Parts: sequence; structure tokens; C-alpha cells
Amino acid sequence: MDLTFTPEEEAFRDEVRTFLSQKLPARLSDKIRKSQHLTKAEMEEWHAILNARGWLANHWPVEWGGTGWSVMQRFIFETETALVHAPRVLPFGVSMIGPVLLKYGSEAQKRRWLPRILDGSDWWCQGYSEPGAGSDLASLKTSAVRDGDHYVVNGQKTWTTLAQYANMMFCLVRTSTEGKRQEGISFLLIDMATPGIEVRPIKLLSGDHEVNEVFFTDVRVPVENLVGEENKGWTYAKYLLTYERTNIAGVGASMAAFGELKDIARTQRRNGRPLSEDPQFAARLARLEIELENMKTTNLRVLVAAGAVAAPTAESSMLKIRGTEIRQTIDDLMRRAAGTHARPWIPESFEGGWNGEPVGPEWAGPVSTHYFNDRKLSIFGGSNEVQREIITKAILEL
Amino acid sequence: MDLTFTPEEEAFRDEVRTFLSQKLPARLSDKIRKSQHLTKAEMEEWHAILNARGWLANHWPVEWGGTGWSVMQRFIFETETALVHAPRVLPFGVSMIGPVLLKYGSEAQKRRWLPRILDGSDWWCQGYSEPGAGSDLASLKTSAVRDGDHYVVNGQKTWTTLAQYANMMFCLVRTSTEGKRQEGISFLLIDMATPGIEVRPIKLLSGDHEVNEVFFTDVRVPVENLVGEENKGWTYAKYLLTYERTNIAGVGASMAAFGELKDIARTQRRNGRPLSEDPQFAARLARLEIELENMKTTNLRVLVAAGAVAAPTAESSMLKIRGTEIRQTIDDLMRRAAGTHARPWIPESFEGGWNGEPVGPEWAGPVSTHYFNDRKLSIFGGSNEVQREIITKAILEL
Amino acid sequence: MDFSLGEDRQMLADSLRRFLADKVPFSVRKTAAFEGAGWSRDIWGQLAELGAIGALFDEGVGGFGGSPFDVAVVFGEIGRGLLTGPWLAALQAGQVLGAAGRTDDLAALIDGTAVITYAEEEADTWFDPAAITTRATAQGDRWVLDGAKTVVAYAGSADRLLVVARADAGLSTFLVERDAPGMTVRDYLLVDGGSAGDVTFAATPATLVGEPGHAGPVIEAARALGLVALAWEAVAVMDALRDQTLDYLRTRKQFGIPIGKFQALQHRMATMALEIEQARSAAINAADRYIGTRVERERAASAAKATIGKAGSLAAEEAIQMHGGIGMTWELAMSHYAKRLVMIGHELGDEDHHLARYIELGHELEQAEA
Amino acid sequence: MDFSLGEDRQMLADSLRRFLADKVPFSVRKTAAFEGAGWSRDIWGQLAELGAIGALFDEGVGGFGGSPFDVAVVFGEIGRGLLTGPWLAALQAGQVLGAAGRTDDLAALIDGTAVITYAEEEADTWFDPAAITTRATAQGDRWVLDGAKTVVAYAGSADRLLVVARADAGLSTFLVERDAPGMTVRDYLLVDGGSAGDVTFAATPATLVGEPGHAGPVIEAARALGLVALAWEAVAVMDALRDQTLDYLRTRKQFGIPIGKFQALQHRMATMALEIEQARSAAINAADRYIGTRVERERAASAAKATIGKAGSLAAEEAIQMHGGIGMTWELAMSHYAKRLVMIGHELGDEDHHLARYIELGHELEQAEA
Repeated sequence: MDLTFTPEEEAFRDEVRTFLSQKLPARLSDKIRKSQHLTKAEMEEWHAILNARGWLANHWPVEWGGTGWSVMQRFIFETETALVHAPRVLPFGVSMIGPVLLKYGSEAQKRRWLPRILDGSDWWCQGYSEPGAGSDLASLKTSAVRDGDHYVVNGQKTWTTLAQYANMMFCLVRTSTEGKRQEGISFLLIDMATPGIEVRPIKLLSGDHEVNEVFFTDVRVPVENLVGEENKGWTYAKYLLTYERTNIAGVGASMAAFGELKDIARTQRRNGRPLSEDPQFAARLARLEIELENMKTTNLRVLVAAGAVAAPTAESSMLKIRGTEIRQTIDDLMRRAAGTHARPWIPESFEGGWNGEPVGPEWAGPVSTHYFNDRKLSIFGGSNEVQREIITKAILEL
Repeated sequence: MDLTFTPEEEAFRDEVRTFLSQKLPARLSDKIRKSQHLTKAEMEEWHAILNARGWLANHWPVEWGGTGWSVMQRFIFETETALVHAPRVLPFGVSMIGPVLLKYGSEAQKRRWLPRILDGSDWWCQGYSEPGAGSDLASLKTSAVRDGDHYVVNGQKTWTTLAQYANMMFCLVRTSTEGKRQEGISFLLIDMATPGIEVRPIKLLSGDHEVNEVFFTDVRVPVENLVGEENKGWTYAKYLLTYERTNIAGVGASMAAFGELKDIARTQRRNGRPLSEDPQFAARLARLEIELENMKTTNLRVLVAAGAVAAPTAESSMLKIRGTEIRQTIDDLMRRAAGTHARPWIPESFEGGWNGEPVGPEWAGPVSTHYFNDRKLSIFGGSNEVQREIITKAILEL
Repeated sequence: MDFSLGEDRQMLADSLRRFLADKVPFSVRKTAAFEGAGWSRDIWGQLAELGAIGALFDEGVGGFGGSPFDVAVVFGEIGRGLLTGPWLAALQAGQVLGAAGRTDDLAALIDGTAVITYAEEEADTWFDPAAITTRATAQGDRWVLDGAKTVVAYAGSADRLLVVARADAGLSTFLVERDAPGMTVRDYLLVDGGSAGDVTFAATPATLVGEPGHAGPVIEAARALGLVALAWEAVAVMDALRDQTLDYLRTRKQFGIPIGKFQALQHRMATMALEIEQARSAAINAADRYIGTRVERERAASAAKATIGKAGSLAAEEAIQMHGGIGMTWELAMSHYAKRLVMIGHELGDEDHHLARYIELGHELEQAEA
Repeated sequence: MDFSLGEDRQMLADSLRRFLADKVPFSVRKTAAFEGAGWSRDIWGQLAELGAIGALFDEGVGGFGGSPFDVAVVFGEIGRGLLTGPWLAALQAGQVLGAAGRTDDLAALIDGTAVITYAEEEADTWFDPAAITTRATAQGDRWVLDGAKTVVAYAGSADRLLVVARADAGLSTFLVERDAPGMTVRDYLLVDGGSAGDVTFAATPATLVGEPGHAGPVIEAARALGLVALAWEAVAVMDALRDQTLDYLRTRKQFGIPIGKFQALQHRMATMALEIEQARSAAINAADRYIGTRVERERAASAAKATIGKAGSLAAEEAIQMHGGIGMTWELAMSHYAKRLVMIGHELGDEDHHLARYIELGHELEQAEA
């Protein structure tokens, strides 16, 4: 039993910290801390900074521009970046299509697409969910019909995160209706500029625009954009869903957010004393802190057990459930801490450059939108119900 | 909207209170308050006192010795008796087999058995559950084979409450294995003195002996002890399960127990102040009190909606779930209030006449056995899972 | 014992429900709630004609209702229709006006000609009137106010403000005209629709309402009635969430069957339904005990707010979760019901505030009994 | 980072596990736990030979372990086997003896020849040593004790008692022989098996252990290690409950299928499994932080106790509920695991006590950092 970092890991952590203190623009971290929206350019800026250091796709093989980091190094990196409110690395290119191409793509596909992920030439989005196929992904209907050296795609995707910025989509399509539903699915790379694609925004209950519907009408996709074999897409899709979950609990981000919450509870006064001394709030805060401390260790245990191979484990379903619950509880306490000042809604204030006067304490401005927006955490990316099903089968063997 | 009792109901409540103050032996209520076990004779004593007043089978028709009370009168009676720690009326005769005979019994059966319930000649027990058939009652296997003017019964019943005191059992038996499982069940009245019956105690985790296994080996039961028609027993069994649920939430008993808990919290000191001023305990207590106040009204709403007919309603499943949860929470806080003194276990002290010195405060003696014993509340009598199924189908229509 | 609303109230409920269903379908509501000042004065006027405002007040002061169960009916329908507008503020302001015998002002409120909002909360009061710092100073037979109020309902579109301020004699109430000199209003929308504003006073002329220094018990009672109103509104919102979620569970299919057939969701829905029934009982209790001793009234009001706070979070979060992605969208009415429910938790004190208050009042009760 | 026990500890764990499985199957345990003094001194002696007691103490004082993870291993196996006996008391008493350099007494404890229990709690102390009232009076170079201790583990079958008492100089620790004059012991069984006793002292001769007035920090540290022990025991009990419940869910059929196929139960089991993993992490943290500053050590210990209190209630209640009727029976091992788990909640301070303490220590930490 040893819960300390090795000297090498300590040195690595210092290296990450130094890098962050030198290279992370305060302009960006300020926005993150204030829950303001990053622009497309700002997200790309951070990717470029990481790529310049060679740390963007840190879990890729070294020969393709990865780092060769251990699981523990990746955990340290993710935690340290979150703690200083660095933007998160968008997963669509680096953590989703990248690993699929690395494992299943042709040599030509790797050479063509992987460098463009690193240098920011492509912004990928994920074409998985459809209106009738959420948790039941295999029931998807968007069709691709072979026509000479093209596929002709018709149908609709939904919940497509940041599709408004994307120029490429990796997309599950149905190429056969025979046999089991899973056996007729293929994995296509689609240029979003192709005629026949329309992206429509979906406004979230919080007022945010993050996700979209994407409609396909006779969209012609070159056959060379098929990944792997026709009708084998399900295998690649599943690989993507279970890959790269070292950060699934979001412990670093929760630690950072909890730190903010604790500061607020110390300074915000209620009934003449700090909120942190209100018995019920103090108890909520303490239970949350204990849960988070436990989660940190649970997360590390799973990582160490997974070892150098970073094998996806069913245990990550536990991390997903409790990790999102913790984050949602932080949001919940933030909103409770704001009292009546959780009610005003000034969407302009969520954008950079807003110079208005806040209503109530500045931190209170985004608490409610944040609370509502983060309800998505337990829904998207495999709902917590789906995670419980995974635990049931893989761990409990029921 | 009017949450007050009518003058007639007020007068009735006073009448019940007067009766209780005059007729309830302090010897019995003291034992109930101290969570001591009543002897068989003591339970019979209380039945006789009620019967002398004509209040034992208060929901039976007047012509068979009932009272003609309204649902509200019965609620008042049940609440008032619980509040002064009167013994509960055992349901097996009065509320279980009685109503079945009233609805489905022959005239001869009514004349024979009903008076014996009232005068205490018979102590009934319920032969429903079997080792393989709990919530799935219809899968029962105990068989009854017709042989002349007798049925010959073989098999086993379990969880038979107070069978150690009973001289009669109403019993579900399988008389046919054809058709649907429910269609081969019959309803028999069995004299416990018949050769071939063996009663074995089941010791509960709390150490209490309340339930039993009952084994039948070639037990001969006269054909006239069949209730209704052969193979129609399922109908009668279901009627019994849904009948007479005005007291299913146990609000009166919970009010009485909560009163005790509140007194304890006021007097028991922890860290130099009363437990009722410990912030976390006070919060637990307040949440419980609010829940109980809400439950009182929910219970009354269901009763008033049910009206004079006392129709069983699916809403009583809600009462069962929350009522038992409240009672279990009271038990839980009692044990927490006792701290280290929840640990000693002196079974002798649960019997009347024990003159030993208690360890810690006297009330602390039975808190843990009570807590463990009352886990049964959410299991027996239709588990809370079964109640949720009923809500799902009958109220939610899912 | 009778848990029906009674014929008159049922008629009022039916007429409000029909009106809102016809005139304020959800698409209209949603637009109104997030544009301009976040409400429709036109609808307000029509509801005034239907008696919705008058029902909040006693006949003795010019209303035609005023029992807590009348308030319950109106706010139940507001909740069901998810209507925005200064309903709660009008209820509290009107109670204060009525208690002071200002029947002319109240008449204008009731017939819809004057919108009078209610300004009690300040940035640091946290629903404790003892912490109010806005000053009222007598200048001859006139009064002026200095100070600031926060999140005042519809401050920008009200005609007058009923303001709670501290005079030398203690807490007092005042009417301030919307265009009074020295007053600034900064308006903003609210998360769940509608609007509010931060208001500042600098030597702002004000008209005293009632006796100076005697406002404490009046505003406490008005708040208790406000809590009854919010409790009934919340229960109606929860009913809507439950029904919308059940509809969704019955129709939405995954793996070829309606997701309502999944037992884990069924059991969670059963729990949600049970919590809603308990919340309804709490709302009934709060209305019933309003006519009682102060401690009974306040205890039941705090019990109701603590109950709907807890049940409301559960119902809102479960409704969104069970809807999945679609539950996250602005498009769906459900998500707005969920937002309203959570935001009710932030009005007039939250769950923890009222649990603490319930405990405190319990100690008072015991001391009184001892 | 390494979450394995390491080779030596794994060997110890394996040998204890084999011994308990062979020599103390559940039927033997159950009989021993509820007869006589509720434990078997014979088994105790054999386990002492296997090194189970020595593993609790540092080599410097004659043990062959003493790290919090050694303690963890021993108590994990005790939990798994649901073993009764004065383990926790020996751990706490031994820590005090070790700190005072009483290696002879400790040696007798370690080799099993002397059973030394630990008497700190009084009827009104509620786990707060500051409230201890048992008096220690110096008479020349001798000491006598006056007062009473409650629920002292195995008081009736111990050879000696390590007693915490208040001298003029402050809290001090003493050894008292079982047959010392003026001492009475009233023995009783415990709800989860085993026994304890109420002890009174009247001018009872006692031997001072350590310096008078310096016991505070020593008994606090001993308690923190006791909390580590209980946390690991509780996690092992929870593991057993989970596995027993999973077995039952897989085999028990209703409506023709194993009840483990019912989704509502599956999702609840997933939650229970998750809570247990979090509790395991809390137990690991408590052991890890034991070697740290006082505040770190005490915070992690209280966090662990609060965690296992909450998770323990859930695991015990869910295990019983999912077993249904059979889960209510004395016959089934499961019900005894459930009882042990709930009763661990009553040892060394409950969930609420440790949550409050965690909050208090947090304030201390902030003041120290500020």
C-alpha cells in the first residue's frame, strides 16, 4: 500500500504545473472559472498550445504524435489542468476518432487524418445518436447506399455536440438491414461541407447552444472514407465508447469546482455567519468533500488496476456514476449557496467581454444555468442507467 | 376543504378515550411502551376487553357483531388505541378470515366460526407463504387431495405468524395442477390439532420468536372446511390481501413512537446539550416529524376518498411504503439516540416481570432488537417492492 | 373531514384552467416568459376580470375570497399553466395593504388597473426581516427611503412598489410610485422566465402603509400565505412533471419496448409519485394551519416549504433524467416546468432555511407549552 | 502508487483466512458469539500464535507489524469471519501500553497469555474524553480509582483493564487487575454477539501507565487507529453482505426467474456495490493518513467512520430487504453480518458524531492554514 507519487511522477507533476503556469492564458482560465463560454477560436488556441508541447493527444502512440505517458501520468495531467481551470481537450478528434483510426483505420486514413487532428485542421463531431436511438444505439436508421465509388447518406443525427464548429463527422450509418441490427452498421467519415448536410441548433433548457441536429439528404461520401469493413461499424463504435476513460470521473474538475464552492461558503454570509457554519450547509459540504476524497482514491485504484494498458474496465461505470453525481452535487450546492441570487438570468454575462454589473455576488451569475446544463452529465455519454446495466452484467454478474 | 373532525367524530373520539382510560390495563400498555413481549393470555385479555364493549371486530357488519363504524371512526379508534400504547388487535381472525367468511363462507361456516373469533375460542393463523412462494404466492405447492369426505393435505407453510398459539389455520392449498397456476388453489380451514401437523419456530435475527414453519403430513381436513368452491381459493386469497387497510400506514403507532422519541431527544444529553439540539440529530428529527405530519394527511385523504365503503385502493400501497419507512426511521433514530447503549442485548428484559437493572437509560434496552425486528415491516404483508409494482400498474399505468 | 375544494373554488379553478388552456398555450407562455419583461399584462388583466386576483383577498377588504384555500386554487392553476407574472408579489403586497385598510390601493390591484409589487429582500437579508437595512426617514408628515432591494419581482413593469423598510420605530411598510424621484430599477430576466429587478432608493418619497414599526407580524403572515401559494404552485408543477414523464415513458421505446416497462424506472416513478402526494399533503396542511396560532401557522408553512424543496428537487431531476436527452431541451415544456420547480426553491427561503426554522419554532412551541 | 497489501501482509491475511475458514466456520462462530462470554479464548490463543495480535503492534514495542495497513489486514479478516473477541479493545489498550513503554504487559497481550481490555467510555461521555469523570487519586506512590465505565468490551473475561481516568494532572491511563478490590463488573451479551460489561470502581487500586495528565494525545491516536480497524472490518462485512446477497439473487427464483433478473434490484445492487467501493477507499485513506499530522489523521478517521456509517446502514438494510423473509432469520449468516455492520456504527462514535467532528477539524485546519 502506497498512495504517494513516485519521485518521477512528482517531477512530472511539477513539469505540468510549470507548463500550465507559463502557457495557459489567464484569459482562458478566467472564462472557465466564471463559467463563461469559450469561442471556437479559444478552444483551438488551447489545442494549439498543447500540440506545440506535444501533449495534445497524450494517449496516442509516440510514432503518431502521442506521449507514451503512463496511466498515472495522464491522470496527473488531467487533474492538474483541471485544477487551474484550463479548458478541457475536446474529445471528438483526439480521444474518439483518433483511437478508432489508430486501431481500425487504413494506413492511408491514418496518414491523412491523424496529423490534421493534431494541427487543428479538422474539427470532428460524433454522428452516433438519432432521434429514435439513444441508449439503444443499434436501432439507428440513417442509411448509406453504395452508388459507384460513393455512399449516398440519408437520415438524421441528433445531440451532435459542437457540430456547429465541425468540418468533419465520424458517423454510424446503416448499410444493411439483414441479420442482427448490429451487423448492418458501417463507420463513415463525412465532410460537413458536402452538399445535402444541414446543421440545426438544439437549444438546451439552460439556454446554451452546445448540441445540434444534423440532417442528411442524398449526401455523397467517397468510399475511401469508410473505416474498416462495411457492416462492421458496430465493433469500432463500441471500441470508441469504452476507450479512454481515465478521466471519466472528472475528479480534477470536481476538485477545482469544490475548491471554489468552499471558498464561497467561507465568505458568503447567511444569517450573520458564514455559510460554512450553517449546520445543514456545513453537513452537505462535509458529505460532499468526503465523497470526493473517497472518489479520488477509488479513481486511483481503478487506474492502477488497469495498469499501463489503460484497458477499459467495467469499474469505469462506477466512476462515471459517482463522478457525475459528485459534480452535480457541487452544482446543486453552488445554486443553494446563491439563495435568491440564483434566479436572475443574464445570458450576455456568460460570454467573454461582458462588462455589466453582476446581480448579487459575481459567482452567483451562472450557478443555475450550470446546474441545469450539468444535468446532461448523467444522461449523455452513456446515461447513468446504462452504466448501472453495465455494472449489473460485468461486475455483479446478475 | 375541512380537516377537522365533525362534532360526532369528536364525541366518538372522547368515547374511545374514556373507554381506554377506564379499560386498558396499565400492565399491558406499560409492556407495549417498553417493547416487552405480550404473553398469549395478555393478548387474549385485550381481545376480551374489546369484545365486551362490542368493538373487537369493528369493521364487521352489525348483524355479525360488528359496529357499523365509518372509515373515519375506525381511523380514530386505531389512532387513539395506538397513542396510549394499547396492544394491537391481532388481524388473523378479525381482519383476515372473518371478512373472507363473511363474503365467501357458507351460512353454516359463518355461524360456526365467526362467534368463536369474537369470544376468543379460536386463535387463527395464516397459511399462505411457502418456502418457494413468497411474493409469488401463486406458485404454492402444498397439496390437498380429495379422499371421501376429507382432503388430505401434504406440504409446508412458512412465516406463519404466532402459529405457536393458534388452534386454527386458514390455508391455501393446491387442489389442481391443471390450467393457470391461480386456478388450482383452494381455501381450507384446518384444525391445528389434527394429526400430522408440526409447528417449528423460526428465530428472527433479533432473537424474537414470532413466526413459524408448519409442516403437513397426510393431514385429514373435513370437506365442510372448504371455503367457497374448490379451485377458487385464489379469489378469496386476494380479497383478504386487499381488505381492511385503513390502518396500513400505522400512523397512530408511529405517532406514539415518535412522541417517545421526541421525549428521549429532549432529555438524553450528548456533548453537554440535549440531543434535540444536536444539529444533525435535530434535522433528522424534524424531517421525520414533517414526513409523519404529511403522512397523517395523506392517510386521511385516502380514507376520505375511499368513503364509507372502505374499498381497498391502490393508494394504500403508497401508505404501506411510506408508513413502514417512517416507522423504520423512528426505530433508526431511537437506536442512534442510544449511542453505545444500543449494543447490550438482554433478552430477559423484553419479558414482563424482569426486575434487572437496565444498562444505560431504560428505553435503550430494546432499541436495537426493535430496529432489526421492524425490518420485517417492509418485507412481510406484501413487500415494499410488491407495493411499488402495484403502484406502477394501478396508479401510474406503466 | 373534506378534502374537496368545494363548489365555488372548483368553479374558479375550472374557469382559470379553461382560460389558460385556451389563451395561454405553452408556446405563448414560453415566448411571453422570456421576452420583454417576461409576462403579459394583457393576460393579467383578463385574469383579473375572471377574479383570479380578487380571490386572493378577503371580502372585508374588497376581495372575494382570501381563504388560504382560495389562494391555493389560484396558485395551483398558475403552476399548472406555468404562468409568469407578479402573482406572489401581488399576494404579499395586497395582504399588507389589506391589513392596513388601504382598500383603494387594493381595489386597483384586484381589478388589474395597478400592478403593485413587493420589495422586502435585500442582498444580505436571506429572508430574515431583522436584517433589513433600507431606511425610512420621516420628514414632517412625509417619508423618504434610502437603501436597496434585490430581485424584486417585476420591478421594472410594476406601477407601484410595496416596500419594507426600517424606521426609527421599527419595520414599516411603504408605497412607492414607479416614477418616484431617487429610485433606480435595474431589470433582468429570470432563469425560469419572468423578470425581476434590483431597486435603489435615494431620498425617495414614499407613502406610509399602516403604523410605523408594526409591520413585523403583518409581513410574516403575508410571507406564510406566500409559502402556502408557492407550495400549491409547486405541487401543480410536480403533477405536470409526473404526467409528462409518464406520457413519455409510455410512448418512448428503446430496445423495442416502451421505456416505462423498465422496472428500475417504474420503481423510481412510484417513489416520485409518493413524494408528490406527501408534498400535496404538506401544502394542504400549510393552508389548513394558516388559520391557527402563529407558531402553528409558521411551522406548517416551513414544513411545506421544506417538503416541496426536497420533493421538488427530486421531481425536477428525475423528470429530466427519465426523459434523457430530450429532457435537456428548451423546446420541451417539461424542462421549463423543471426549471420553475427548482427556482421555487429559491423563493421565500430554501429547504434548509425552512428546516432550521421549523426546528427553531419547535423549540418555541415547547417552551410555550412548558 | 500501489494498492496491493504487499507480500507479507497478504501472507498474514491468507493464513488468518484459512484458519478462520477451517476452525471457525459460521456455525461455530454463531454458537460462540451468543454463549457464555460470547467469544472463544481458545481461538484467541491460536490466532495469537498465528501473529494476529502481534501484527497490531510495532516492532519497537515487541510486535511484528503495527502499520495501519497491518491493522487493516487483521480487522479485515475478523470482519470476513465475523469473529467476536476483544480485538478492538486489545488494539487500543496495546497502543497505550506501547506508547508508555510497558513492553512486558504488551508482550503478554501479544502472545495471548493476558487479555487486556480497554475502558474509556462512560454513560455520559459520548466519545468525548473531556467528559470523563472517573477519578484517579494518588495515595503515596499508589493510585486508586473511583467511578464507572460502561459497555467495556469483554470486561467479564479480561485479565486486566486499561482504564482512562482523570487525575489532578489531567487524563491518565491505568492498569487494573480483574480481581482488584472495589471493582464490580456486570456482564451482558451484545446484540451482534460477544459481550461487554459495566464496571464500577470504588477505591480500586490501579497501576499508572505513562505520565499522569499526558494521556489525551495517546488515547486520541489509539482511537484513530481503532477507527481504521473498524473501517476495514466494516468493509469486509459489507463485501460479505454483497456477495451473499448476489448469491441469493442469482439462485432465488420468483415468477419462474431468478430475482436477480429484476432490474429494480439490479440497479439497487449496483448502488450498493458502488457505496462499498467508496467505503473501501475511505478505509484506505484513513490508514494512509494515520501517518500524518494530527488533523489529517483525525479528519481521515472521521471521514471513514462517517462513510462506513452511511454505507453500512444502506448495505445492511438492503441486504436484508433483498433477501426478504429469509433475511430476517437468525439461521442465516447474512443477518448476523448485517447486525455486526449496524453495531459497528455504535462503536467509537456514530456517523453524525464523526461528520460533526470532520466539520470541526476542518475549521481547525483552516485556522491553522490562515
